[in-house]
Amino acid sequence: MIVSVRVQTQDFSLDAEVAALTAEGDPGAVAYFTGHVRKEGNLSSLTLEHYPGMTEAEITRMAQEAASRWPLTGVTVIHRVGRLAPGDRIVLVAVASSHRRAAFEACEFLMDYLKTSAPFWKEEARNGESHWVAARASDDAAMNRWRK
Amino acid sequence: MIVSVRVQTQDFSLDAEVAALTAEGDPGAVAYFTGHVRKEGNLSSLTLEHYPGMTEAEITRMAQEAASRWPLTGVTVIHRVGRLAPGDRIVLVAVASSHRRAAFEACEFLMDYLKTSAPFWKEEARNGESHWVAARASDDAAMNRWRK
Amino acid sequence: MNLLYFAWLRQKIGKGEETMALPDGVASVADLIAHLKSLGPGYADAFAEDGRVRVAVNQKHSGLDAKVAADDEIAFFPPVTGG
Amino acid sequence: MNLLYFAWLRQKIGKGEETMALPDGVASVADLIAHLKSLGPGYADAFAEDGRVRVAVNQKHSGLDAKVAADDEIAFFPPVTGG
Repeated sequence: MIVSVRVQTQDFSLDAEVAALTAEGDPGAVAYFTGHVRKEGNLSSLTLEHYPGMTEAEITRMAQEAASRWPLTGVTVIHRVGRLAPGDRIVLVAVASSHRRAAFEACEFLMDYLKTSAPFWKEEARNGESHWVAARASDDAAMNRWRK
Repeated sequence: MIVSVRVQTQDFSLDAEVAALTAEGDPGAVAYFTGHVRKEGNLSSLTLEHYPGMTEAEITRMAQEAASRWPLTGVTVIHRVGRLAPGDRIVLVAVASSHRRAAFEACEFLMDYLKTSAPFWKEEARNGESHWVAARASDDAAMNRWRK
Repeated sequence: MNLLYFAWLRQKIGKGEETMALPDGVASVADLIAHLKSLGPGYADAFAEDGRVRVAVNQKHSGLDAKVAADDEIAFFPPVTGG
Repeated sequence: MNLLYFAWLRQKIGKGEETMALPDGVASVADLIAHLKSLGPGYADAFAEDGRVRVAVNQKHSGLDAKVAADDEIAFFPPVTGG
């Protein structure tokens, strides 16, 4: 199985990532998710911090857990860090499988996992002031759906 | 809401489609699906036929139904027709929302709908012989999950 | 009425489209299929198993009991396999 | 031991990383937090609400009762907000 996990400051190309993800195996189905910085109101920027080493290891472990639950041919996770502007893409999760339901479920599982377990922290700048984004109970609830 | 529905012979750019899809509204979440021609064994090509007029109208109706069920800011559906080679992309469904769960569910709903209701037919060429692909009961079962 | 045939129905009948006056005694899709079956072996083969044929009247999925009229567009096709 | 602080813990404590000998009497994460709180107002503020702080021992999510040893990497951070 292809597993590609990257934490990076630069943006990514969906077309290039999908070409790489589907190069091996015979996936008929690819499900993706991208998260984008909100453009609402007074948000001027979002800065993302992570725990180098642990973050990549956690996401790779998540990808392997997904592959143990669903029949997957590949997983790509790219998470950006550093300063992002409204509208910028923050994260990509792409999952390839021979079954579309498996691709969708594994993609959603990985997003819920990223939101609740991967060590990233968001700091928002609004009107010249910065504050750390609080974790949301709804994300924990989403993750709890997947507990065995 | 942005609704873009196209039936076309040429391939598409995911990055360009997502840029267009997220240009309006403030979607924090975009869920996508692409279907790919299998590369397995002796499949030499796949030819897709559709019902011009009805196909576009059906998909647009599906997109509006999705928007009535989930809070969406945009839907893009591109379905290719004509002769495709193994590994080629067949279909793109992309759904933008402010809520990731809504984006995932609406994307999966639209794929199930496309598989069971949009007038497309696939003909496979193998070893110099062509045959029409049969509809699958599992696709009908997937669609039945969404009936109210 | 304008009749359209797709996929293997088109191949069995040998054409994708034809225009036809509303035949006498035809009021529903089921009546129309019975009439078409009488037009030749290609038609008879295409409609041999009614359960495998789907129909759209004026571009809307319809059932065998749907009414048909002289100016309708009526399409016959196998269960769909897109996506 | 190597200690790491992220997000607002880093800001309150005023540094992102420090090396420290295993303090006397410290055997668990809870012991370590109690010790750190005694090191100054920045630490006391960072750990004022234990429930808001998460910990990883050697890059694995851990609880307050996890054991700590002299050569561990121990990270403190708020609930995560990526994705």
